[in-house]
Amino acid sequence: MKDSIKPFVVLLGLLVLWHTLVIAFDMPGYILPGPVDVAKSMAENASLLWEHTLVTLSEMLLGLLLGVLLGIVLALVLVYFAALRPWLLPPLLITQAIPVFALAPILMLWFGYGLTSKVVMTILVIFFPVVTCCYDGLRHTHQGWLDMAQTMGGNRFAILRNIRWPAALPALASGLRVAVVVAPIGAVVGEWVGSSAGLGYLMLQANARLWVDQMFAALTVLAFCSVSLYYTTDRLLRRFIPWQPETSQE
Amino acid sequence: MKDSIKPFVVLLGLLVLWHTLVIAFDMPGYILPGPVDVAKSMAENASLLWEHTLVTLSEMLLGLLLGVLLGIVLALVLVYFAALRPWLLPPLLITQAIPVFALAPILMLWFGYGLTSKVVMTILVIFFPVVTCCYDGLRHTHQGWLDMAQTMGGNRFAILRNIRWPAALPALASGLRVAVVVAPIGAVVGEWVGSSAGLGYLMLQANARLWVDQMFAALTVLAFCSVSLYYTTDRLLRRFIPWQPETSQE
Amino acid sequence: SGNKQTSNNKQEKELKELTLMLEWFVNPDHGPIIIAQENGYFEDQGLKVDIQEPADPNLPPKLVASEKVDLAVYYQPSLIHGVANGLPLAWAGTLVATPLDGLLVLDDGPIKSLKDMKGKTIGLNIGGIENAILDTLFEPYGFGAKDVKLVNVGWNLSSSLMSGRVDAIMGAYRNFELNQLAIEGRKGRMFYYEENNIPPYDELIFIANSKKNDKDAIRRFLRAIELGTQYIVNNPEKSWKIFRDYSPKKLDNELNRRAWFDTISRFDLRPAAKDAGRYQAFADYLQENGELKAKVNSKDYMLDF
Amino acid sequence: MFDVIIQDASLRFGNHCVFEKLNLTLKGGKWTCLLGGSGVGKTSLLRLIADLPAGETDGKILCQDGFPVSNRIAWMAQQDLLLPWFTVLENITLGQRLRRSWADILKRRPILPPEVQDKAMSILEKVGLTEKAHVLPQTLSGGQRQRAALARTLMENRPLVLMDEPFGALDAITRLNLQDLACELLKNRTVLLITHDPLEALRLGHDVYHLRGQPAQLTDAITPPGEIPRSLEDNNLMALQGKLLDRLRHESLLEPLAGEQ
Amino acid sequence: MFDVIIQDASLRFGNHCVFEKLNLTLKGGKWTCLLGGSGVGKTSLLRLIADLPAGETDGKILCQDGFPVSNRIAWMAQQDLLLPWFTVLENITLGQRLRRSWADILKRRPILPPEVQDKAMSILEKVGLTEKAHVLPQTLSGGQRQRAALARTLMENRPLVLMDEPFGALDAITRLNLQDLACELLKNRTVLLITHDPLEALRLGHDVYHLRGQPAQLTDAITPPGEIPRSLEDNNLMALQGKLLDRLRHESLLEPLAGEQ
Ligand SMILES: Nc1ncnc2c1ncn2[C@@H]1O[C@H](COP(=O)(O)OP(=O)(O)OP(=O)(O)O)[C@@H](O)[C@H]1O
Ligand SMILES: Nc1ncnc2c1ncn2[C@@H]1O[C@H](COP(=O)(O)OP(=O)(O)OP(=O)(O)O)[C@@H](O)[C@H]1O
Ligand SMILES: [Mg+2]
Ligand SMILES: [Mg+2]
Repeated sequence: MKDSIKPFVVLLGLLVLWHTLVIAFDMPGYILPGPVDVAKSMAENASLLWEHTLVTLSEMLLGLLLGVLLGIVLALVLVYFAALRPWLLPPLLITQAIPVFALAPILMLWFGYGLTSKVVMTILVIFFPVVTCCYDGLRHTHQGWLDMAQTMGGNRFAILRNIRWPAALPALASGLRVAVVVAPIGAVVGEWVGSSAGLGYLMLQANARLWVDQMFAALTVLAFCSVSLYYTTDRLLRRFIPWQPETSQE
Repeated sequence: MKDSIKPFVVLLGLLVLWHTLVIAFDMPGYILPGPVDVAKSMAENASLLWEHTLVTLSEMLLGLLLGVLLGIVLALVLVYFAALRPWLLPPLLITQAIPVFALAPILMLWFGYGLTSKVVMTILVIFFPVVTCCYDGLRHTHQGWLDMAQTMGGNRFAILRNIRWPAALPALASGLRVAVVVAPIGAVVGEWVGSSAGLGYLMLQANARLWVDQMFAALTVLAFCSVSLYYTTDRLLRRFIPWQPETSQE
Repeated sequence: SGNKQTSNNKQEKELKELTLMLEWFVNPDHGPIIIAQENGYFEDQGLKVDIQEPADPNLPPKLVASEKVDLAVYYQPSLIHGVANGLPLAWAGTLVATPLDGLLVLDDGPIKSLKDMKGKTIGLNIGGIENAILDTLFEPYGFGAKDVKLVNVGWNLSSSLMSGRVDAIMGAYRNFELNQLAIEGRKGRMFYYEENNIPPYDELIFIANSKKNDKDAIRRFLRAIELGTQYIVNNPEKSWKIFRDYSPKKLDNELNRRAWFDTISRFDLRPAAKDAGRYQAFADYLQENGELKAKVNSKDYMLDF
Repeated sequence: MFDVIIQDASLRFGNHCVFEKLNLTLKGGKWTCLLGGSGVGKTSLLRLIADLPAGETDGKILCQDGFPVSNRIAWMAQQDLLLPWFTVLENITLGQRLRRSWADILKRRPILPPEVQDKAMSILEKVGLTEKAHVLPQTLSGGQRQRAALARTLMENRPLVLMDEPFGALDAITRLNLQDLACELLKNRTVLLITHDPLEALRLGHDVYHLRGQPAQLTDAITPPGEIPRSLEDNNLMALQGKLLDRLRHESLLEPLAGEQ
Repeated sequence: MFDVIIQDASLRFGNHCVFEKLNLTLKGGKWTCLLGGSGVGKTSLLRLIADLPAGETDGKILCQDGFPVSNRIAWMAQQDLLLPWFTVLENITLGQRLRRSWADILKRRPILPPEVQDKAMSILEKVGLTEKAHVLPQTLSGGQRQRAALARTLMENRPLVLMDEPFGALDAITRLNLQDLACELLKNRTVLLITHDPLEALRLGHDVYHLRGQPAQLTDAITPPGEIPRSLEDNNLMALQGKLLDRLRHESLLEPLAGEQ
C-alpha cells in the first residue's frame, strides 16, 4: 500500500472499530455516540468548532513552544549546574505530582482567566517529559567526544552547541513526542478550570447539556489535532536527526 | 554537605519558600494556606490521610506495574511487527489526546467504581511515555550489533534479550522516570471521576467544602509519594544500567 | 404492602436493594436521604439503599440511563436537557422544591442592582441554562447574556469571587456559598432567580430510568424521604446531630451547620407530588429562550405513581 | 571442507560503484588473505559474503556442498562490537547466548554449560585476557578489546570465518602469538582475512589477493608455499613480499593515494 | 620549541597499578615514538599528558617554557571520535567551531573563514578524502575514518601533538604517504606517537621508547640517526630494527603474552 493512503485507511479502520464497538457493546448514544451521529454534529457545528479549535490550538502551540523551551533550559541548568541539581529536582517533581486542578485557583489568581493561565497549564503538563529526556540525553554524552573537546580548548557553549546538544537530540526527540501528544490535554484541562472559549469549554458546555454528540465532536477534533501534531513532529524530528536512522528489525 | 541531609534541607527550603510566598503575595487561606496550617491539618487528620494514602498508593503502584508492562509490550510490538505500526500508532495517540474525563463514563461503565477503573486510568496516563521512550530506544540499536547477532544465528527473542533490550534500557529509563512521576496524577484523576476512597477523593471532598488546609495536606502527602517514588526509581535504574555512567560536566 | 408492620415482620434479607447516586458529595441538601437512612425509614419501607457519591454531576443521569443505578439525585433543568437529548430519564420525586441557585455578588462590591452587571464578568460552573437565565435577568435593563463575559471557573466559585477575578458567580447555592462567604468574613448579595422573572423550578429531584423502573420501590422510597423531611422540619437541632454523625469527619463543620438550617425550609414536604404544569412551564421557558432544540412534553418524563 | 564461491558480486552505494562482477573462490579449509587500499571495498565484500545489509548488492554466494552460507559463518567486524553491558566472558560467549533455544530456557539448562565455560576461559587465557574475564569491556585497552573480539570469533566454531583486520591494534609480538593461535584453532576452516600488513598476509594466506581499482578488481592470487603459519625467516616469503609490495606500489602509481577514487 | 617533561607520573585503576613514578621528556620540536605491548598503558600515559580523566593519577607535566600544557595539545585518540552529525569537513574543522568565541558569534563572523576552509580542503586532499568532504562519517570505511581523524588533528595546529596509533587501520602505501604528510605538517612540533609497528617508530621517531612490564617502565631511548621521515632502505634502520625487535621479544620471554599482567 502506498504510504500516503495509509493514514486514511487507518482513519477509516478506526471509524469502523468505533462503530462496531458501539454496536457490539450496545452502547447507548449518551455514553458513546456512534461515528455517524458525531459526524452529523460536526457538520452542524462546523463554524462553532472551528472557532473554539483556533483558541485551543493557539493555547496549545504557545504552551508547547514555551514548555519545550523551559524544559530544555531546565535540562541544561540541571546538567551544567550540577550543584543546583539536588535543590532543583524536588520542586520540579512536585509541580508534576500536584494535579493541576489543585493549583488552578492559584494559577487563576496569578494569571487570570485568559490565554496565560491555559498556556501555563500546558507548560506544566508538557515540560517534565522534555526535561527528563533532554537531561538524560545531555548527561550521557560519549566521554571520548568530551575529552576531545576539552583538549581542543572549546568553550562551554560551543561544546554544548556542537557536541552535547546533537548527542542529546535523539533522547530529546522522545520527550518531544510525548510532549506533543499530551499538550492538548494541558490546554483542555486549563479550559475546564477556567475559561470562556476553547474546545475544553465547548466540551463542558456540551456535557452540561448532555449533548454527547457535540462533546464527542469536540473530542474528535482534539484527537485529530494531537495526532497530526504528532506526525508533523515525528517527520520534523526525523529530518533533523538524520544521523540516527532506524535499525533493521531482525 | 552530606548527601543524606540534602533532601531534608531542600524540604525545609521549600517550606520556607511556601511560607514566604503566602506572606509575600498575601495569599488568602482559601487559595493557598500556609505550611503551618497544613501541618496542623495533617496532624489532625493523620489517620484519615494514612488510610486514604494506602488506597491511592495501591492504585498507583498497581497501575504503574501494569502500565509499564503494557508500555513495554506495546513498544516491542511496534518494533517487531513493523507492518502493524501505522495501524497501531494512531489509536495509541488518540488514547492520549482524549482527556480521561471524557472517557470516564465509559470506563466507569466497563470497570465499575472499584480499584479497576483507577488502575486503568493510571495505566492510561503513564503508558505513553513508556511506549515512546522504549520504542525509540529499541528501534535505534547499533546496527553493528544486530549484524553480528544475525551472523551468529541468534533467535529473535535471544537478540532482544541480550542486545536490543539492554541497548534500549537507558531510553526506557527516561520513560520510567516520567511515568513514575505522573502516576499519582493518574490515580487521583481516576478517583475524581468516581470513587469512595483515596487521596483524590479526599481532596475533592475537602475542596467541595473549602477545607483548603485539608486539601493541601492531601496534596502534600501525594507530592511526597511522587518524590520518593522518583528517587527510588532513579536509584534502581542507576543500579541496573551500570554501563552508562554520567559523563563529565565540562 | 409498604407499611411498617409488614416490613417489620419480614426479615432484613428480604429488603429490596436500591442504589441511589447523589449528584455530588453528601451535604445538607441531602438531609432527608441521610435522615431516612439513619432513622431506618428505608428499612421500614422494605428497602436497602446504597448511597453513592460521584464527583461529576453529569455522570448520574448517564448511569441511570444505562441502568447502572436505580435512582439518582439530579437537577430539573438538566433533566429536561437529558430528555430533550433522548436519554431515557424521568422525574421520580422532588428533593429540594425551589431554586437554590442565584446570581451572587459581593455585598461591598460595585454591583448594587442587576443593571450594574452590564459588561461585567460572571464566573460559573456550567449548568446548561445560563444564557436563558441571564437574558431574562437583564431584560428589564435592556441588555442580555451577550453583554456580560462568562467564564467557566469549575469548582472554584467562591474563591474566584472573593479573589476579585470575577464580579459575580452563577451556580452558587444560597444555602452554601453565602455561608461560605460569611465564614471567610465576606458578605454576599444574591439576586434570586424566582424573584426576577424566571419561572420557578426544583433544584434537586430524583430521577429514574423512564423505561425500566420499579414504581413500587420508588413509591416506598419517596415515602421514606417524606418521613425524613418531616423529621427534619420537626426536629431541626436533633436532625442536625444525626446528619453530622453520619460521617463526622466529613460533615461536622461550621459551614454544614449553617447550611443545614438554611436548607430546612427548602425541602419538599411532598416528594412524590407531581406538578406537570410547572414542569411544562419551565421546559417551555427554556425552549423559548433557545436553550432547548426540541419541545419536550412533561407527561413523557414524569413517572406516575 | 567446502569451497565458497562468490559469483559476479556487485555493490554500489548510489552513484558510487564499489565493485562489479567480482569473482572469488575461497578454498575449503584454506586461508585466503585480502589486501587492498583504504576504502577500496574489502569490508564491503566481507559483509556481502556474510549477507549483511549494505548498498545495492548483486551476485551469488555459493557453497560447494550446496547448502547456503547462512549460519555457517563467524564474522569479526572491523570494529570490535563488544556489548557494554556484558563482561568480557559474557561477550565472548554471546553466540551461545543468542542461540539458546526455547527448549533450553524451559528446561532451565545453564546459559553456559561447563564445557563452554571451560573453552571460553581457555581461549581467554590464550589471548591473554584471563584477568579481564569478569570486567566490562569499557575498561579494556584498544588491543584488549580487539583480542576479546577475536576470542568471540574463535568461540563461534564455524566452518567459514570472515575476519576484518583482526590483529590491527596489536603490538608485533602479541600479533604473532595470536596469528599462531588463530591458525591452530581455525585449522581446516575456510578463512577470509582482511589485513593491511603484507607480511601477515604472506605468513597466513594460502592465497593472497589484492583488491584494487575503481570499481575494484581482484589481482591473481599469490600462493606462498608451505604450511601456515609460515616462519618470517623464510627466504621465499621475502621474495614474495617484494612481489606483493610491487603490486601495492603499482597501484599507488596509478592513483595519487591508494584506493581513493 | 619547548620540551615537555613528565615527572613521576603514576596511574592506578583500583588495585591495578598501570605505571608508577614514570619519567619521560618529550624533546621540543622532535618526534617521540612509544611502543609497547597491548594493555601496557600507552593510551593511559597519553591521556595523562593531555590531562584527561582516568583512574587515580599522580605526577607532574611540565613545559620547559613554564606555561601549562593545556590548550597547546592536539590529541588523536585510539578511536576516531568522529561526530556522526557532522560531515567529514565539519568534523575536521571541529576545533575551529569549538573555539568560536562569543565575539565571533555576535559579529557574525563565518564559522569557517575562507582560509580555514581552504586549509581543511587541502588537508583533506592530502589524506585522500576530497570526495568524502561532504558526507557523514557513517559512510566511511575504517581507514577513511582514521584518515579523517588524522586530518582533524593536523588541522589543530598545536605545538604538542599526541597521537594514538594514527596509522593503524591503513594499508602500507597509504600509511607511508600519510607518515610523510604528518612529518611535513608537524615539522618542528613536539610529537608523541604511539604505534605498534617498530619500523614506523624507527622511521618517524627521533626517540623511540618501549613501555613494558607491570607496573610499566620505559626502556632507554633508541635514537635513530638522520632526518625524519627516514627511508626504509636505510641500513642503519635495519640494524636498529633488530635491536628493537630484540627488546620486544625480550619482553615476551618475560611474560607468556606481551603486556598482559
Ligand atoms: N577505566 C578503566 N578502568 C580500569 N582499568 C582500565 C581502565 N582503562 C584502562 N584500564 C586498564 O589499564 C591498562 C592500560 O590500558 P591502556 O589503554 O593504557 O593500554 P594501551 O597500552 O593503550 O594498550 P593498547 O595497545 O591495547 O591500546 C589496561 O590493562 C586496561 O585494562
Ligand atoms: N553506507 C555507505 N554509504 C555510502 N558509501 C559507503 C557506505 N559504506 C561504505 N561506503 C563506501 O564504500 C567504499 C568501500 O568501503 P569499505 O568499508 O568496504 O572499505 P575497506 O576496503 O574496508 O577500507 P578500509 O581498509 O579503510 O577499512 C568506501 O569508499 C566507502 O566510503
Ligand atoms: Mg574496512
Ligand atoms: Mg591504547
